[in-house]
Amino acid sequence: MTETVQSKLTRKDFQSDQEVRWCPGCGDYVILAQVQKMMPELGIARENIAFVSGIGCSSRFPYYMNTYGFHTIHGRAPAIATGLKASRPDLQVWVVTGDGDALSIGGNHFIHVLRRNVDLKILLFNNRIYGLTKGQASPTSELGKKAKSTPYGTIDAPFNPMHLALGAGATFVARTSDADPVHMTEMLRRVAQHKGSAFLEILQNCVVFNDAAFESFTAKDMRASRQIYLEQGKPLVYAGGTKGLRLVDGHPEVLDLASGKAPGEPMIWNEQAEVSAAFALSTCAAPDFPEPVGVLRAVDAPVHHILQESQSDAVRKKLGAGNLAKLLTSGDTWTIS
Amino acid sequence: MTETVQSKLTRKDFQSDQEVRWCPGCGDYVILAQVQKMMPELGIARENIAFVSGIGCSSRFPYYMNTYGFHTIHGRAPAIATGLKASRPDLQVWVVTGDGDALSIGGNHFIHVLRRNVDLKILLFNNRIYGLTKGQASPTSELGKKAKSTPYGTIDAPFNPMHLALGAGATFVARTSDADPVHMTEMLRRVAQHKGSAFLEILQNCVVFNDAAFESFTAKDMRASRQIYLEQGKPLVYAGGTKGLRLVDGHPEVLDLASGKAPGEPMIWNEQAEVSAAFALSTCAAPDFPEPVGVLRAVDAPVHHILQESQSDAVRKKLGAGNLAKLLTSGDTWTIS
Amino acid sequence: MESVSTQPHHPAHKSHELSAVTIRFCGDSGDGMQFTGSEFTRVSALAGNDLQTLPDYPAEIRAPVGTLAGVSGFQVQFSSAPVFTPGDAPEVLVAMNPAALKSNLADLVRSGTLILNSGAFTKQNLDKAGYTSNPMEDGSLAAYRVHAIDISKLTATALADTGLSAREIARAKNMFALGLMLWMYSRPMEATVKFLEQKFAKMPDVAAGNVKALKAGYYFGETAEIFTETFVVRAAELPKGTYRSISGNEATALGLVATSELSGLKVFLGTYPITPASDILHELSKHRNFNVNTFQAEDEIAAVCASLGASFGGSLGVTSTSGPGVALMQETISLALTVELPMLVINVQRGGPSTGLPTKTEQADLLQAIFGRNGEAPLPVLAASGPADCFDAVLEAARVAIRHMTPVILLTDGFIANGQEPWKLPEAEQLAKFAPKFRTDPKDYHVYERDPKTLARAWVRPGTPGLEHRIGGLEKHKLTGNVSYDPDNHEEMVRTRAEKVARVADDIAPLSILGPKSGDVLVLGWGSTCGAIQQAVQQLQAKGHSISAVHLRHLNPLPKDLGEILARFKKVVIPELNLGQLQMLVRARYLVDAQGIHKIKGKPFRVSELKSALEGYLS
Amino acid sequence: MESVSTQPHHPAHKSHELSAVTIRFCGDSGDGMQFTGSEFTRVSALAGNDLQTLPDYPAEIRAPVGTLAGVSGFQVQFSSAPVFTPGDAPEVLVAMNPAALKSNLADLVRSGTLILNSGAFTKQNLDKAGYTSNPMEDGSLAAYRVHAIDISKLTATALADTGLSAREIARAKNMFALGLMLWMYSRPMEATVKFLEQKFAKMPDVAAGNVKALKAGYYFGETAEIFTETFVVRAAELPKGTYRSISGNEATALGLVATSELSGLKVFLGTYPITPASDILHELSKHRNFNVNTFQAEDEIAAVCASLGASFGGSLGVTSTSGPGVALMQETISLALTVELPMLVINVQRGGPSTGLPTKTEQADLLQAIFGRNGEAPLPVLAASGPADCFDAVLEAARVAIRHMTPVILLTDGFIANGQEPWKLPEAEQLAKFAPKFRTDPKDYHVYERDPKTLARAWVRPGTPGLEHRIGGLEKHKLTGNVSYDPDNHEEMVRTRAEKVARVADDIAPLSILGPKSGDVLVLGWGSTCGAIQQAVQQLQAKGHSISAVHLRHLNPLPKDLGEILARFKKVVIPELNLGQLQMLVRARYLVDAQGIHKIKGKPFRVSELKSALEGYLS
Ligand SMILES: Cc1ncc(C[n+]2csc(CCOP(=O)(O)OP(=O)(O)O)c2C)c(N)n1
Ligand SMILES: Cc1ncc(C[n+]2csc(CCOP(=O)(O)OP(=O)(O)O)c2C)c(N)n1
Ligand code: SF4
Ligand code: SF4
Ligand SMILES: [Mg+2]
Ligand SMILES: [Mg+2]
Repeated sequence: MTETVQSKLTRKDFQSDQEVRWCPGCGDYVILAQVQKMMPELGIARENIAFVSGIGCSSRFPYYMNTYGFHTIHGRAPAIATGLKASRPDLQVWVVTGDGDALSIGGNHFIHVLRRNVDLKILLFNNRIYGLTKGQASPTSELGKKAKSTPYGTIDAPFNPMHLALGAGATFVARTSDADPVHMTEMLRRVAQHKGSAFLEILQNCVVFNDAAFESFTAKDMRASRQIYLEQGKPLVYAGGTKGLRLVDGHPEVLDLASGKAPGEPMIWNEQAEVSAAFALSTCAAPDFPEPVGVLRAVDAPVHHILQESQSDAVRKKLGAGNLAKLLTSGDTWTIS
Repeated sequence: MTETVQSKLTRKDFQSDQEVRWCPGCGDYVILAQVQKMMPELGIARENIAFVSGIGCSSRFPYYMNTYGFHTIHGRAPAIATGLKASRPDLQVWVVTGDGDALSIGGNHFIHVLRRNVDLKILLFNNRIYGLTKGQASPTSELGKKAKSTPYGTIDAPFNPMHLALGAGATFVARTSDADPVHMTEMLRRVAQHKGSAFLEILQNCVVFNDAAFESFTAKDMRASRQIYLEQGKPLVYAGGTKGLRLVDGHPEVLDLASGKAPGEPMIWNEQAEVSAAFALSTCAAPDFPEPVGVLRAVDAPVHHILQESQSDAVRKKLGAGNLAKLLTSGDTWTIS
Repeated sequence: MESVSTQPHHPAHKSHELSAVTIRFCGDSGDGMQFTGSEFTRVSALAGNDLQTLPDYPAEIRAPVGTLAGVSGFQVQFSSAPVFTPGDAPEVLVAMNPAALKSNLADLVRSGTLILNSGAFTKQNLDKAGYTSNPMEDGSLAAYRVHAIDISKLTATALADTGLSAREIARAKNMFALGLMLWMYSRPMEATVKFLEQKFAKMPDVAAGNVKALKAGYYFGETAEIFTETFVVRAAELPKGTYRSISGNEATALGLVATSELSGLKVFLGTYPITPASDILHELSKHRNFNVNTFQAEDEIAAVCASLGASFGGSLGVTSTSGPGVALMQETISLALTVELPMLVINVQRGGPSTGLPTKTEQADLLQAIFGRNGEAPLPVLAASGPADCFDAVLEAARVAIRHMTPVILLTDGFIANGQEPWKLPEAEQLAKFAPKFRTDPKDYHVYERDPKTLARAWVRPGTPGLEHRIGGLEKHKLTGNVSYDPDNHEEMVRTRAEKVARVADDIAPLSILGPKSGDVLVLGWGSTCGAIQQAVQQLQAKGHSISAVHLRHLNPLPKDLGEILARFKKVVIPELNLGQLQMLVRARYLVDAQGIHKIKGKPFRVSELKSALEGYLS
Repeated sequence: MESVSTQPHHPAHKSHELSAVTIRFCGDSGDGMQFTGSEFTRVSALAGNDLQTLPDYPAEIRAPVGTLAGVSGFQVQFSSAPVFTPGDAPEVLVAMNPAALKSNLADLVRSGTLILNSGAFTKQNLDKAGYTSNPMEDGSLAAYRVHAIDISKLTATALADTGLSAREIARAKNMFALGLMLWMYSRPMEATVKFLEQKFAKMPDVAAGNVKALKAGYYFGETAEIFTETFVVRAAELPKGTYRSISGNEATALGLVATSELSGLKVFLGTYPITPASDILHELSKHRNFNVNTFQAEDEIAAVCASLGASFGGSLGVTSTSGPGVALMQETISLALTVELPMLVINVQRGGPSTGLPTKTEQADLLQAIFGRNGEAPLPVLAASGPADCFDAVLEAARVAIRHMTPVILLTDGFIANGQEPWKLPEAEQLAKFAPKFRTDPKDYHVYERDPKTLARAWVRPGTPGLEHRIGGLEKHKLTGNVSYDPDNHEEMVRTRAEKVARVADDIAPLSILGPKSGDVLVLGWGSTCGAIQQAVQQLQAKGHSISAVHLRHLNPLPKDLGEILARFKKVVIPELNLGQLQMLVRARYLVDAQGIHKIKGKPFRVSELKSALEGYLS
């Protein structure tokens, strides 16, 4: 590996020379800032990091990171990143994508990367709209949403990105929002640390086409009561401890701990448990439930490139290192002299 | 609708004149037979039924059904069927697909059809292998599977199709196997009755490339002890009532009811409950758990073509029936005379 | 071109009559230039001018205010004579900030009029635009008639007491500019006032503010001593009829509505948003009271698949996209042509390759349309030649698809998709119907039995009793449609599919030639270059040159009389916004040494550049 | 062709020496005909014959036993002289059941030898094959030398006491047939015995049974009085060297291994199974002890994307597929060419359009390769001309990709992918290396700065400090690579990309002409038709005709000397397994009235049909 004075890297080192071109007030700025701030902590040289994105406002991200970067085509970033990681396990590979990019056109690659547990750090900027193409409904837009393409409201029920990721077998699933940079930074750290596919849904505000989509629960004064922070080993409580959650026959149930009207024991959160509880928690949604943020799942499982490398090693051990002359003359040969 | 003496339709009426061309002993024969047997029960005229498939051994299915049929391209059947159903809500549309067709190349359409709740009857023939292309690993092949494309074993973890479907928001998910035609017929009936996307995973034996893949739990003498039949309103018990299942903190737990070593109250199965329990049940897999068969989820939710039609109606009510002359001359016009 | 006259209602100023004017409005993306330009256009159209427009907005992302990347422009040529293009170069440039000036000045004709919002020429904005000195002061604009007006401040002053926020006031300055231009071209304000009141009906304050800004601009022109003249561009002598101004994407959507009415079929648009095609979806989705349905799929593959599924169901499946989307659709288009179902694929071309230049125009997807599939996979390819022509082109493409039971690709492009022109409305009742005859008779039905004339197979609607059948992508028996691996059958089917598409040419109307039927140079064109080519050729003809032009609607198959026409000219020149795609087809087919004029700049041809390039081929 | 000689070890029979023989084995899919044919081929190769094979299996599904749809065939021509094709028509047909007879008889030469497994000619099987009377009895085979042998029964009898099941015994009857043929062509049995013992090492009973059947067939030939003659086909006078028999897909995979060794790069094959390309994956995945990696993606889009990702990472990304897969890949290929990274796309062509005829061969994806992308999106296209040539073609394609920093499409087809021929092994040490020079120097690095000769940009491996950079699919500045919407820059980039690909022609070796350098007819070919064309042309030359042939490896760009060569012939004829794709390119480029010979039957050309078609062009 290259000799770099990594400890001296600062946020600035991760800023490219390109002017940032999102709309003023776009949530993407907050995410970019947090990523650039967090990167130096990782102690990884800039040249060993690559950002791969698809197409969308969010996907302009790599241009602004002073690392290796690839702004690819719509929906394909996970597939391109898979090849990059498989051929270069030494790189840390990040994928930046939008709700349309990842879940609409790119849905197949998204689920396959997760099932294979390819070691990618996937940041999904979910603004529940197509930003770049100016305001069509996305697969996370709520049923009935009126958008440019659906003047009478969309008739397509949305995906829950956490559901989909868990259903695909994701080993790491977390959620945060652009309204809470401190929490986001913590989640970014966790993403960077995870071995295998790490999926982070970031609720991101598109000021132009879907302003305030998450405000009802991400606004500073709403967070405590409308969000539940999942924290490893801690009880599932929110609203200043006045409310809690438990699972009954697999389904979440709100506990009213203060008034005692709905008493019970809040569940102790375990992000390393089998997948069902994470799935159950991810069904929680406003207004009946608090919206979950934090780490829903973080389990160790065989990682794609590690399996691949150990398989190659095993084959080499068995067959000996490749020898072209030997290979060509293997099998039935005859000689004419 | 057309005047047909539907009550007189028989199994034979659903057999086309094409010779069936699967390998002798292939599980596909059993499925074809059950579908042809069940169809007359529905009381739907042949001409109002369409089978759409992708590419694969399984996807030859439409050729053998004497209904309207479309053998399309690899992975795209759900998308083509979506257009068919959206433009012809009066038809009953079935999709026949394989594990590669639906979950590999067709994964994106598969999940989107489910989230939209398009009224399609989807039969996934899961043989955990690519049959038609002669034996490569599929997305449901178990980790480590040695197949033609993976002589040293696949390093890709498989999908659980039920997980994926539930994660995508499926309103109906069920499972059966070609080893149990009676149960299959019951499931086919349920599929036909469901309003919205109905997804049935059929464990299907590929005698040539993946023989006996499911035998350990689908074989006649194994079924009772290694499968759990999910039945609406009944307790989750198996092995002749000696074992049961319940959910603890969202996760399934085996109850040993006979010996009393692991006592407890088996859960009462409710296919109409919120999705989490179904998801939890679908994590059950041999050898630690019984394999679930039956209906995992069956809930009523807005159906795509019904939303669409009522939207069209509403627009017509609001704007009046379309009038071309009026439309063309709408907006700012001026006249030169 | 310019003749002095007097205008009774503007006594204080001389009023010149002009036959044609090209104006460009430019400013920051946030300055509302598209809106300003469109409204100016609308008023000109209502005044009876012929016109064409060329919106030119930046990449899809809003760049930081004041930067070069964020400049948005809208050009319109309006005239009392027929107009073929949005004008080569503006004679009037309205620049709302330094960045807009910088990136547009080069296009302004020498001695052209430059209207600058001097209030935006701050140090900061000059820096952002990369100016080291203020062009208003450094003499670099000496060649133009410069009018520096502090539009920002004038607007702010005018709206000071409206109670509008500073931001709202700042946004109203485009109305000041519009007012000024309306005055300058002797236009009434009423239509705009009404429009603003409607648009901001829910925000009466904003409406009033905008109207106030508009009037401030108008009266500023009338009052201030800066401008000594106004202009009049009289109504064009267009053919009699009712007109509206229309963009290509709107015309395409209306063509689809008309298709459904004329064919009696449900039109099902399965599509996925992509620049510059998305507006077709946006427009069509409004008209759900007609027998049309729109479906935003998960991707282009699903979009075209859903439309093929709809066609299988007896509707007309349509999809709209741009080049990268077509790439994804080809496998399904290939299926459509082998199962022989009608379908319409509309490609609004943009700059390529790959993501390329999404907001810019190009004609480089022709060969992709004709050859971009595996195997011998022929299908008809048509192109629209202008914004309004998109309507007719859609009808023609749909007619071909239905009559010949085949998918058809229709090419338009970003230029005509977004550009506007007056459209003489057709009489709805006089549009020819083209309802398909669905087969319902089960007797002797064979899935691939063909009409002896067109070679089209019969279309059967699922739901028809006794005609249950199966189709698919494997090669099929020439009569029964059952899967067939027979070698001779395959060759026959390949040749039959080719012949079927070739026979589309049987119905193509004879080509019309602009100019003499033989001569030195034939200019052959297709698609959106029509206006520029025709104007250039007419100008050269007026100079006495032996030059004619033919414009193609049908690119595959080529019209039957084309070869014979080509042979009557000494030289064939093919201008294209690509590196020579039609040129290659013509050379291969007719062995004619056709030459090309190529421009690949994301912009349409200018008449002047075409003219000078063509002059090179004239003795 | 036939000369009588005596063979010492077969005293009982006359032994004729033949220069070339074409045999076809055919039977039910379950009869093991591919295995039988391959083994016969292997033994012939070991005996030093030159040869080519043509497997012909049915669609991918196993049809019910005994039906026409289930017939599988394997043809091999082996010879003491150079062999260019698998033979036009078999002189010997081994038919294991009525269906096989029915679907293959038409190909057998008149007076050819017909060996029938009479035991399979039951009423039921005759019915399944659609025979109304038994051809063995109704005189319909009178034109042939028929040998009806109850192979089923003879095998059953021979293996009666082996303890094998009835099914295992039935399956061994192909070994009886093989034994008989080995005897007939004076081949030793040892190699086959050894092979069977290895193959069934884990089932010694089965091995022994198969060996027994083999010997039974062999000794039946020797003993029975049915056959009066055996034949000898001597070793061919091939160039000195070590040989092995190889199929095109195997050679492709070995070419990829060699690419990795010669370039020093990791070869990353991202692919998705598809007939007839899957075997490339199957073969390459065995060689993981080399610096190669295989990845079965979720679809073709992901396959090509992963390989592009690998190329971005500094490996050589490769993908293998067939036409429908290429259709899905074009959007990503377009990205690859605009970011200018090397990548190899291998298209093993099959019958189209759409799903078409997956197991049959065709050359109809050439224009898809060259033109099938949106925008002006040029890339080099190469083709392999035979099974063994796939190895060289892969090396050449990889060399071009790396040297010119571009994706390259390599075309092979089902015929050469599955067909086998002897391959004179190259000396591994003498293969030229072509390691890329990755840039590591950060000084003055500009992402799109170009090598002045090739116009290739520098390749930078992520991980290199100081060279961090971003690339993407939007149009980019010609030097910095930053996103650029500048019109002139776009045109320059479009032209530069075209010129870069055109310059690949600078390195193409001069074309070699088979025959005189000028004359009446030039036959121009590409791809898998090479053998048939060369043989046909040589035969016509031997008859004294003025005819020559040129075969192209490079289809885009075309070699620089091609135009000049074409001009030296009165007529140019282009035989293709399509409707005239190279023909169109040649006509457009050189304005030569090139004619075409077209066959679209899912089968390669026969020498005889080519010859007679070419005769039509000779005076
Ligand atoms: C093949 C293809 N289809 C469509 C497009 C147009 N397109 C670009 S981005 C986008 C969606 C953007 O939405 P999202 O992924 O949510 O990103 P956001 O802009 O909201 O960050 C679309 C449809 C494209 N570039 N390529
Ligand atoms: C675009 C495309 N890619 C690949 C193929 C080849 N192909 C046909 S079927 C198939 C997989 C079949 O597996 P599955 O869906 O599990 O069906 P099964 O044959 O097992 O029933 C593949 C890879 C194809 N026909 N088209
Ligand atoms: S359109 Fe929305 S998502 Fe895109 S940059 Fe603007 S605010 Fe951000
Ligand atoms: S290959 Fe397998 S799945 Fe296909 S027909 Fe044969 S047994 Fe059935
Ligand atoms: Mg979005
Ligand atoms: Mg399968």
